[in-house]
Amino acid sequence: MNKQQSATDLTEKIDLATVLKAKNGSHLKLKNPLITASGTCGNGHELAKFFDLNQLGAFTTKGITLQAQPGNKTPRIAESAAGIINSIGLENPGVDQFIAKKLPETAQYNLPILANISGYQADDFVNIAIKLAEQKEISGLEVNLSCPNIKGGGMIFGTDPENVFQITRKIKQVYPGYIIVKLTPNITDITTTALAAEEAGADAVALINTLSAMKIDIEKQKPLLANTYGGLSGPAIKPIAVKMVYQSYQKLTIPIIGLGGICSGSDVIEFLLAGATAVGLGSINLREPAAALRILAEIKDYLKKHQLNKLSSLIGAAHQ
Amino acid sequence: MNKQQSATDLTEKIDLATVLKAKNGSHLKLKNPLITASGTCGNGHELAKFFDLNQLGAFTTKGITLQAQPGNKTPRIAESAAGIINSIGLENPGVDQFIAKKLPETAQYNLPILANISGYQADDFVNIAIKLAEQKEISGLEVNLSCPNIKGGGMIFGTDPENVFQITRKIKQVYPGYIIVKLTPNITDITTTALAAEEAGADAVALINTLSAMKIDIEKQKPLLANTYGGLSGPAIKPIAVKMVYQSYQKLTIPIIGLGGICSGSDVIEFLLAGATAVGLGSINLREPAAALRILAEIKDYLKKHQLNKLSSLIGAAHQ
Amino acid sequence: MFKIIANRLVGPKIYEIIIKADKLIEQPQPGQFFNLKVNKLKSKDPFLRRPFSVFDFNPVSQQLTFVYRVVGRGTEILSSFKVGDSLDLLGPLGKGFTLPENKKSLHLIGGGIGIAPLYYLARVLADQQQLSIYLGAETKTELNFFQQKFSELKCSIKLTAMAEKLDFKGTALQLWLKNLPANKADFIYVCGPEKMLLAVEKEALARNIDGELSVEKRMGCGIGICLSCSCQSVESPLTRKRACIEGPVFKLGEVELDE
Amino acid sequence: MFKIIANRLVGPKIYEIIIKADKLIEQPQPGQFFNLKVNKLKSKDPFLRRPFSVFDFNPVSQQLTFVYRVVGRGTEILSSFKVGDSLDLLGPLGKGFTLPENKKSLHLIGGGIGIAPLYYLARVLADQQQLSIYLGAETKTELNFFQQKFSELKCSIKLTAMAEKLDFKGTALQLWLKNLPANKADFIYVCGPEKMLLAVEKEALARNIDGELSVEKRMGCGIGICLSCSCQSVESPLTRKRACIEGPVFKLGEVELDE
Ligand SMILES: Cc1cc2nc3c(=O)[nH]c(=O)nc-3n(C[C@H](O)[C@H](O)[C@H](O)COP(=O)(O)OP(=O)(O)OC[C@H]3O[C@@H](n4cnc5c(N)ncnc54)[C@H](O)[C@@H]3O)c2cc1C
Ligand SMILES: Cc1cc2nc3c(=O)[nH]c(=O)nc-3n(C[C@H](O)[C@H](O)[C@H](O)COP(=O)(O)OP(=O)(O)OC[C@H]3O[C@@H](n4cnc5c(N)ncnc54)[C@H](O)[C@@H]3O)c2cc1C
Ligand SMILES: Cc1cc2nc3c(=O)[nH]c(=O)nc-3n(C[C@H](O)[C@H](O)[C@H](O)COP(=O)(O)O)c2cc1C
Ligand SMILES: Cc1cc2nc3c(=O)[nH]c(=O)nc-3n(C[C@H](O)[C@H](O)[C@H](O)COP(=O)(O)O)c2cc1C
Ligand code: FES
Ligand code: FES
Repeated sequence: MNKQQSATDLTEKIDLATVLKAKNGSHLKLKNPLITASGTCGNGHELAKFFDLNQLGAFTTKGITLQAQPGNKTPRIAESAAGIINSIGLENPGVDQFIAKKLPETAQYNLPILANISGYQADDFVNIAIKLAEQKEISGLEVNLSCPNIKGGGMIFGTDPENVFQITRKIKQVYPGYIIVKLTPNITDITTTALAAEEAGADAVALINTLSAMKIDIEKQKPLLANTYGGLSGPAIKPIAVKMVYQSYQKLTIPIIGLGGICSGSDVIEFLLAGATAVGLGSINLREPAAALRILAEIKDYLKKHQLNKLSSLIGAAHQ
Repeated sequence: MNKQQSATDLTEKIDLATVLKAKNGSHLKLKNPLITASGTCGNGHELAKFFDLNQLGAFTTKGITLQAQPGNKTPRIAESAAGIINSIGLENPGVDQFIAKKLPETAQYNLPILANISGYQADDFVNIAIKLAEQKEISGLEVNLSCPNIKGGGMIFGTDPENVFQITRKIKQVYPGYIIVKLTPNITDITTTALAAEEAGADAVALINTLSAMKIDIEKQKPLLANTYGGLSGPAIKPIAVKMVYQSYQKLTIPIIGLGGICSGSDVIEFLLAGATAVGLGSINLREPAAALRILAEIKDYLKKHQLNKLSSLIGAAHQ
Repeated sequence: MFKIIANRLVGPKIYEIIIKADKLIEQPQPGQFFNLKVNKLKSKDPFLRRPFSVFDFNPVSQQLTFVYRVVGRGTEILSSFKVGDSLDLLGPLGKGFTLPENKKSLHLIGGGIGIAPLYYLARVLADQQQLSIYLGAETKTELNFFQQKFSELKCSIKLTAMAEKLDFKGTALQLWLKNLPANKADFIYVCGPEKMLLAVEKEALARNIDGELSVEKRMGCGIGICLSCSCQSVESPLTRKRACIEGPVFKLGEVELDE
Repeated sequence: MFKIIANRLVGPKIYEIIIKADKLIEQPQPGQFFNLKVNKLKSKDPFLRRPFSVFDFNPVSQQLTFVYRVVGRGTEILSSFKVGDSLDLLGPLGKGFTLPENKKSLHLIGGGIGIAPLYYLARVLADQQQLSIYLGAETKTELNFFQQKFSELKCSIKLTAMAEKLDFKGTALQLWLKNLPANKADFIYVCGPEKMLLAVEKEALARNIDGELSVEKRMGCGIGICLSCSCQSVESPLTRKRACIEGPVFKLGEVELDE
């Protein structure tokens, strides 16, 4: 395995920085808009074999729960046209082990770390947030109110605006740092939950998590995933994600992290134009571990071609 | 269930027939499960240049409204990964012209015709249904409570179970024939609207219509479709559609017509196993006008390989 | 099946692809198009076919030629197809150009890659009719291949580019208008970007010159089933014409050019 | 980049693909795998890579061989790749087989396409160690290619098929057990379908025979970032091992075989 060389672009004078800044003044500054999406980037060191992780804008951890979770049975992944369906089911060592073992590993990179947290009830989120509030290495929380793979939790929170509001507020009360609420697209109108998060004091929202989906093994004549249902991600869902970002941008005052199927610089530009302030790279990492580097180069090419020297000027530009 | 053999398969002894039969006894018998999906098959004669239309199970018309509609401005179509995004916007000559000009054209084929109807308010549906009730060539109505492309209508009906119930019941009161309610996947829980349709007396439901989506032209920095938003269809959405069919099958007693991204015999089998009694072929017709014939052959191959002589034995089999 | 017997670069991002049919195909009319599947095997991405006008057709050898510019994913894939690969195509589709009975002076006005369908038209007409060809593009190199092909025919040809002076420097429309006083037109055929079509149409109608144009609409199916390519007729907003069935060739002034 | 220098049918739906690297690649250990991109150009379908174990590697010529069976869309596309095409692959990945210091009698037990990784292992071990190879498949024709390859090595080889009698008629496990009394095993290496792994593991552990097996889990990434391939350790449900990092080779009795 050869580690690709990171291209330093001091000479080019293109400003890729982006600031996730909310009305209330809180903000998170990234040197570029690329954030690894939760659950698709391991702990950092796995991807670091392929490229210099410090080239990223920020790193998001795999979902953390209060107690350790074994995750779902395998098969946990299936493929669909231009997409993948996963039902990992939040396998993780629990927040304490995360702090003790995983966090120090990820913290060695010079990157803002966002801790993606999940729970089975509102108190879980609060208890995790309390523990993580003490960790200086963490730049913010990404509250996953959208994982479709755990029963009794996740999905239910994310589809009821009232619930989104309550949980966000509770976390806000115990966590002084930056809070991103990650929302589910499995909903009639995502702006209702996005607005609820904003009203409860979220500093940003992340759109979107996976779409509820399944595949049937026609030879065995039963669901292919051990868990029956899974979440659809990858290029297949991009047009849905772009639409949700575009639509939410018209109603929200807090910034949006856009994700869903991003594979190229053009895809990133599309999300920025729709109104995203930063973006998440998810499934593409599974296919191409060093994708972030290629995507960064493609973004720069676009900016050069369009004679723009600030990436931030693209944000929301498709609305004019 | 059904012992009759489709005319073309006498030698093969494979029974492809399927009966869309509801609890209340009403039923629609098809010689095979392949129905053209509304809006993707023109008037019949366009596809008839490519294959013998009588090989199909049934034919669904393009959406019909009370008055003629010019449809949306162009561009009306964009491409996404393994999918297409359309915003045709129900271009059609209105129900009277449909009856006078289009219906006779389609009626020359020896096929059950399903009239897909749309409206901007509940009364529109009722008025169209009254006019169509007199047309003997029509075997049933497909009530489109899900088109995301018309403002003020379509989508709103389809996302509120109460509305679905009311409209379905009103149509039921004026239309004595077979009524299929076609539902939108842009909803938190499609089983709520599916159950509402069933309770109001629908004879079947069709799942799914397109998912709300968009594409931004990054060169022009604005939405690519003249209408901004469109509906995503094609292979990209198949895992979402299969899941909705599977989930609805567990709650409904009326039959389900499954559609969304079907391209092959295997895809049809997947929908049948999930619980569909028949299926719609949509976007694939755009790519491969004679797809239905290939798909029929693939279905037969599957049945032979699995030593099944009745297609109907597959319906819902993945639930065991 | 159709086998590719040539697929070569003939200009900046411009390719000529020649296909040989192994069974007789219907003879296309100039202005008709084919819908090409741009992926191999069972890949579902890209999903849709791509429409291309006939650049040339030889009924004896059953060779069909398209000239295309690489602009996106589909054309990029097409350009990677190799000699010997087979290609899945549907056609001929749509309504082509009307061939005149006894018009005296025919003008063909083409811009950019829109020149492609005019070559087959010119080849079919060149022996019987008096043809004047006006072609424009951004740069001279884009025109080289076309110039060479058209110059083999019996017709007068004038070229223009935006970036450098050839017979003229400017648009194909400007070139045409400049020559119009000396070279009267009885009927014109126009193909190029929608903006150009609009401008030429306006000038032609103002001068009472009759003619036809070929539109490029985004197409879903190319066979009339999806209504993606619907054009509004100038008569009435409710009279719609599908570019893939009633077009892509329309009379000047027949449909709204709204893009 | 990696160029394909051979891709040929060697059995029923079984292909041998040989790839030449133009820059030095890390020497794979037997049991390690590569993750192959099975589409061309920018097609996003199929999306994921496909994992294949190293069948052979020549560090001097930098030639890497895989042997694969066409079972679905990805392998079908792979089989259509031509000599001269380039291939995008990642690897070597995962943890391979432990090479023994001074074991006396090593048994390699392979079933179906699971035989593939055992060849490279046998080739690396054949000179120093005493090897007995037990291979099973549905039919004899599936084994022909493997038989020919293994027979070039210094080792004893026995074959079985379900459909016809070779050295035996039945499973690879049955064949192995039948020979075990005469031919004691100090260490075994097993690869094949999960059901076979489970059965062999049970018999081996019952006899206190140590060894390793290679699992085939559906993989999302092959590099440890997605947890698709997570196996439950026998010690505790909360101790998870990724087939792509801590595996695909595990000790007998190390992980639950639950499929
Ligand atoms: C009747 C007709 C004849 C044509 N003849 C020619 C020809 O002879 N030579 C040539 O180079 N081009 C021709 N075009 C344009 C050609 O179809 C597009 O350039 C091509 O489809 C672009 O595909 P892409 O995947 O590379 O681009 P992408 O932008 O990736 O394509 C995405 C989608 O948009 C559509 N699309 C993009 N650009 C156009 C366009 N200009 N017109 C129509 N659809 C478009 C594609 O078909 C596809 O569905 C013709 C178009 C039409 C409608
Ligand atoms: C570590 C490892 C080594 C392997 N080595 C070999 C080898 O040397 N030779 C060989 O022929 N096969 C090998 N396999 C299996 C091979 O990866 C699959 O047969 C192949 O991925 C099937 O792809 P497909 O697109 O043709 O099938 P599809 O069924 O269309 O694939 C759909 C998805 O399921 C996955 N999948 C399907 N079957 C399997 C399977 N049996 N194991 C893992 N994933 C699967 C695919 O990777 C893909 O993501 C190995 C698998 C693993 C995990
Ligand atoms: C294998 C896998 C694991 C994931 N795990 C998580 C998770 O733990 N927490 C979370 O919020 N999202 C998780 N996601 C969702 C992604 O972060 C992302 O929102 C989604 O995949 C859409 O982006 P993409 O299309 O770029 O992958 C996971 C996605 C995948 C594919
Ligand atoms: C171009 C186009 C036009 C459509 N028009 C209609 C319509 O008029 N009425 C309707 O109920 N559905 C309409 N649909 C939705 C399809 O009938 C179908 O539900 C959807 O496309 C999903 O199936 P598919 O993925 O196989 O295309 C249209 C879809 C497309 C692609
Ligand atoms: S492209 Fe489908 S109707 Fe013309
Ligand atoms: S396949 Fe992704 S972690 Fe192993």
